[in-house]
Order: sequence, then C-alpha cells, then structure tokens
Amino acid sequence: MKVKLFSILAEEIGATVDLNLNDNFYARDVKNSIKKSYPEFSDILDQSLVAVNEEYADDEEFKLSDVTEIAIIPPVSGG
Amino acid sequence: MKVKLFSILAEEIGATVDLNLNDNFYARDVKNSIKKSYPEFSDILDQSLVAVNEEYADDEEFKLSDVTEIAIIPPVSGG
Amino acid sequence: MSLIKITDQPINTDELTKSLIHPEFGGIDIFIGNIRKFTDEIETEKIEYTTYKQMAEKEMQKLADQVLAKGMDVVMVHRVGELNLSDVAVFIGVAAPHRAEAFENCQFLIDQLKRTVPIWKKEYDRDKIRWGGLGE
Amino acid sequence: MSLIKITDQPINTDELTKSLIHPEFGGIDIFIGNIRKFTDEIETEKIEYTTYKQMAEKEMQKLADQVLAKGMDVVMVHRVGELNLSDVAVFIGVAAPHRAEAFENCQFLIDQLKRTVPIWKKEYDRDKIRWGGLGE
Repeated sequence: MKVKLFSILAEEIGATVDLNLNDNFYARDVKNSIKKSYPEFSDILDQSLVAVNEEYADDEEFKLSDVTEIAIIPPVSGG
Repeated sequence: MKVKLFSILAEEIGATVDLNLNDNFYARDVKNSIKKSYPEFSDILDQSLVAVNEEYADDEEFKLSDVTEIAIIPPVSGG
Repeated sequence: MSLIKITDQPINTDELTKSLIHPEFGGIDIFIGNIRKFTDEIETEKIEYTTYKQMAEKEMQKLADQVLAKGMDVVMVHRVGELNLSDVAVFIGVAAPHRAEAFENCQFLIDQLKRTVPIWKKEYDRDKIRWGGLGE
Repeated sequence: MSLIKITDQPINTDELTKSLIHPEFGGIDIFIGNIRKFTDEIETEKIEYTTYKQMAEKEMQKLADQVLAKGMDVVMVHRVGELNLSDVAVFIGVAAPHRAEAFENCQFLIDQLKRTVPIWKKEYDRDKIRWGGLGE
C-alpha cells in the first residue's frame, strides 16, 4: 500500500512510501511501520496523525480492503 | 448661545436652539433650559448627553467665556 | 498609515483593505457593516445617517489612538447620508502582528463606535420611520 | 453562496469581500493572514505552503458547514505555493445578521483551520529554513 507523505517527510523521504500492511490494521501500525524503515523521523512521526480515506483516523481497526488512501499528517501549519 | 441639535431633535426643533446660559453653568442646565421650551422632548433630552467644545461634558461647571460650541447628543446609533 | 474619517461617499472596501496589508503585520481583522433588509419582522428600505462630524471624527480618533498605541494599524471609516440596502455604512480594520489582537481590537472599535461616536440613523422601514438609539 | 477552496493563485480579497455583502446580513467579519517579515527576531524572506488538497478542502468544508448551519455565509480560501512578503495566504469571511456572531465564527474558523486543515508551511528565514508546526 502506498502511503502519502507531506511537508518535511515528503521532502526527506518522498511523496509516498510503500508499506506492507495486514488485512486488518490500526492507524498506529502505519506510523510504526514507517518508523522501522526511517528511525530518524520517529520524533516527527510521533507528532503526526494518520488519515485514512481523507479522514483523520482514530484508534479503530481498519480493513485494508476498505482503504483507498492513507496519508501521514505532520503537525499542520496553515494560516 | 446657540446650541447644536442633531438627529430627531434637529428635525423636530431645528439645527440649533438659542439659549440664555449663566456665566457659569453645568451641562444639565443646558438640557433643562431646552426642556422648558420644548417639554414634549423631555424624554429624549433625558436620554441625551451634552457636548461642550466637541467633548462629552461631565458634571463639572463650565465658564461660558471658555465655551465655543455646545451640542445635545441624543443616543447615538452609528455602525 | 491609519485612516479615520466620516464620508458622504461610498466606502471603497478594496482600497481600505489593501491599505492594511503590510509585511510588518501578519493578521488583519476587518468588520464591515452594511444595510440589512430585515431586523426580525421589520423590513428596512433605506437608512439616513447624520453626524456631528468634527466631534465624531475626534471620538473615532480617540478610539483608534488606543489601538495605534499598541503598535497596530487602524482604519475606521463611517459613511453618512442616504444609504440603500447592501450599502456599506462602516468599515473598521485592524492590522496586528498576531491575529488574536486583531480580532480583539477590531471588535473593541466597532463596539465603542456604536456607544460613543455621534452618528445617528433614521431608518425608513416599510411600516414606519424609526430613529436609532431611541426606545419605541 | 459560500466559497471554500485551496488555490495556487493570488487571493482576490476584493472579489471575496464583495461576495459576502448581501442585504440579508448586516455584519461581516473578515480575517486576512499575510506573510509577515518579522517574528520576534526572525526575519522571513518567503514561505512555501503545501497541502493535501482533497483532504484540506474537505476539512475546511466541515468547519464551514458548522457556521453555514447557523444561517451565516462563509468564505474560506487558502493559497499554497511560494508566497512573498505581504502576500495574502488566507482569507476567511463570515457574514451574519449580527456582528457578534460574525466575529465569533470568523475567529473560530481561522483557529480551527490552523489546528486541523492539512496545510504546511516551509519558512525561508534569513538564518535558516523552518518547518511550521515542528518544534525547533
């Protein structure tokens, strides 16, 4: 599953990162999986949220088959 | 001394009203003097403030010789 | 660059807005009051504003000075004369380094303007004429 | 008549302001955020905004819907791309029957936009590059 990255993560890692997610997964699994490959961004990932299908994800479990889009949302700074 | 009137008072009475004020007077004397001639506007005058030399007048005494302009300020309604 | 005035001409909101945009400030709050058709059941057709101009501009300047003294920029313009529906009667703008101050001071200025600045409205409503500020 | 969007074009503050002036409403509050030169001692040269556009517009619409549901009109436009000093980054406007609601809801919208809408700034300061939202 390609996960979209933004802001400093997109600049440092790339616009997407390819992850192997289980058929059922939690938002935290997405962050943990990226952390394994990019431990240097653990701090930023800890501050980031996960969006699933363009909605902020809570702690609920997702079925991979229902998911069309996943993104990591670093602390926002618009305005 | 010509006293400036505004809003409904100007429309009903005129742009100014001529009053005989003592050499020393209080803001309330201005209103009372107009009330005597125009008792039908007592209610509006009670709600109005007096401006002396383009400043809202408090309870202090004024010397007529220091005064260049007096106005009655009905409740304001700008904005 | 503050601008404080009473005018009998239409208010140029674009020009006034642009005058508040400077690189020294990051947040601008603007209040625009325009002539509204309905106030509950009352239908307004037009409003005639009158003023005690010299004193009104002095009172507006006193209010603006309180905000200017805090290092912000201020625009306060009130139109007088006969205004029709949608016409802009008042434009208040505050530019500040941070947005919270801009909001707070803009609201302060319009609230105070309505309390202390000698401007009066004569409202031509469908049913009758109403003088602003006076009880029914 | 509400307008909610992310754009990479300059924000036309005049057109957006005029879109909020209707006879149904009497009070309009507008917040404009522009690029500021100094933040304390830090001197900014330009800011590059990026966004997760589809989600950002959805989140902006959710915020606007809360205000629209109360019978007000709303405009929310955020610009992205490379912005220079004085350029307008965000325009938020609320038209309401009464001014207190306009102020309250306009401030709510900009406060929430800064908390929840996926837009990021990369600030090119004189001393170094800073990413908005991240601690030093």
